[in-house]
Amino acid sequence: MSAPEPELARTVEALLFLSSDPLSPAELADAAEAGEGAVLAALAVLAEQYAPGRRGITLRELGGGWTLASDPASEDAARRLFSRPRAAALSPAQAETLAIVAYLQPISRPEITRIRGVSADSASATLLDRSLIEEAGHSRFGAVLYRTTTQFLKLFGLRDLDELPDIARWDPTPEEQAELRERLLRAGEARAGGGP
Amino acid sequence: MSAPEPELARTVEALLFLSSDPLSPAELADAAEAGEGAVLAALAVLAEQYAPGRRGITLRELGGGWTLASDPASEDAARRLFSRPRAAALSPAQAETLAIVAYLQPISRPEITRIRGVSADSASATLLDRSLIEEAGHSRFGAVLYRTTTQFLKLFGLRDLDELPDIARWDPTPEEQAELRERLLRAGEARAGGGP
Amino acid sequence: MTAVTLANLELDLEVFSGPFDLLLTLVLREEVDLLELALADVVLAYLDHLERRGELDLETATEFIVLIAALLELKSRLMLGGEEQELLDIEPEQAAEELLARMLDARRFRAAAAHLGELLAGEHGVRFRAAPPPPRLRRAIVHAADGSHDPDALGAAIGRLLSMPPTISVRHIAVPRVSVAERLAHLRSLLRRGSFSFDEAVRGADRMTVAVTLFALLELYKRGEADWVQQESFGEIAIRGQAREAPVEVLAG
Repeated sequence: MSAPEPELARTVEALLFLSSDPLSPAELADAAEAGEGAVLAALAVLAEQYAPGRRGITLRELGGGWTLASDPASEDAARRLFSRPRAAALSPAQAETLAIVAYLQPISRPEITRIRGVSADSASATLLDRSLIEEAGHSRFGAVLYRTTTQFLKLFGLRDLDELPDIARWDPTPEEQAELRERLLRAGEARAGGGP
Repeated sequence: MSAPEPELARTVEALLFLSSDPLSPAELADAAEAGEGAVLAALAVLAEQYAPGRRGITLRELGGGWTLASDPASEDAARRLFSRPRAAALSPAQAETLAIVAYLQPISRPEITRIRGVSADSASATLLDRSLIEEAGHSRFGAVLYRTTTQFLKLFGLRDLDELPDIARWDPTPEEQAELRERLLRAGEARAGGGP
Repeated sequence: MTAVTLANLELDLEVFSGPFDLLLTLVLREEVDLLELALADVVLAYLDHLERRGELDLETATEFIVLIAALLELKSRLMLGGEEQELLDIEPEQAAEELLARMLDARRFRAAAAHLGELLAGEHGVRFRAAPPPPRLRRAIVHAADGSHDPDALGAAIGRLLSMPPTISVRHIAVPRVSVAERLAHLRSLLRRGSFSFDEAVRGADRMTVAVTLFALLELYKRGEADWVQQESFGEIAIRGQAREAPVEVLAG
């Protein structure tokens, strides 16, 4: 093991902080452009600083990788923090993406993007993360398909998908006969194409 | 301010680590079941431990609360690891629209358009999508109103909106204004009198 | 300097030929009738000018856009005015002040935008943790939030996504669900009771109805049945009855 380099320990600490998954010494070494020996020395320094009971964050080795986690002693406080009612839960981008999945499921991400006219990547990642949507196999072109979850129904107080509100109330052109999916795609493409 | 309690500092650190949004002293106090004075003392201890340059993580007061962030020195390594740039720069149209919303919020899209002299539709759609602005109800004419988000404050390194400089700072001097006025009224005359 | 560049924009239009600055002055002095001037041609001339120069000077372009937008607004006001004096009577100084106010606003926010750009650049390399909370804590969140979301938000989002860009939505006019006649009757019944604000006339109405009501109001104005005052942009529109004999012509739009 090499002698610890304070600079490298800081970089490793930042990478562990930013990553939601455990990182292996090899991954850390690649990213920090350092040798694996030096990375192990840096991890040893950090393990000392983050020894259990010293801080509110602990450094743990999990399945061949290293990760930062909150100290279990703070769990009650964390539970209180997260269980407070949250206002303004969905951003407009998230609400739109969720509405598209809810009404058209199963639907692929490229289709969501075509309807919204802008990328839905970050919105769908958040929705997946919050267990409001989930993957539902692949389209015949290989794209991942999404559908809503039981969790979604619970959050929106719905017994099943048939209870989704009738969109006629918000439909700018209710006389239009075409299928909803086709209409949304057409409108999305018109928006993306821009006017004259 | 109360004397620091090491236990509370650990809890506060854990909460800051777990939350993706900045947390106010009041929110921290509620979750930790501690007094706000004690929380402020704990934050002061943490601010010392996380002083810039000491670790790979820094403690920042941003967006109406406190949050942990990576030290910019680790940016190169972070970019190699996550292969995703932190945040794309803003186009001039987006920056202008964002500035108008930041200073005049809540403000409707027609008003933004009026100030910019060109449509703000695509710029505001991108800003919404990047969660830099959000909807804030409707004007009496039914136009959607916009305001900036906590995400905006976070990304731009602002504690609150009061940190934005007074807009009058960029006003032209009275002489420059007089000159502009003169130009608007007299340009033709000067032209007619002064050769080609 | 921007002034020189815009001043050098030579125009050759039906009602005017000469530099842009001169046109602006003449319009402000009412020596060229804004109503006779095809602003689209001015824009085209500017685009040609840009093409010839082979480069886009953003400063000048922004200034031009702001000025042309101000001219457009003045012009549309003139067209709506119809009757000779009241609305037409914009003093050249007042018009210049309006243009100046616009230019100052544009400059302020351009500078503020540059400042925001610097702030963002100054935060380069600062990243935040975006990891979801551990699953056992996530369950606590879920439990607290059951039934907390309104399904109507989803329907409303679909409604927004179904709306076509304005150019295509001309179809709405072809299949009107609200008729001008109906809104005329509505406005007349309100007028019989005295003066009222436009807000009151369209309270709770959808966007289409608001638009048709505005058409109806223009029609009433044209027939001399109603008059209105709006103190400031986006301010309240106060409408009152007007006893007049001769109907006034409204310029075709």
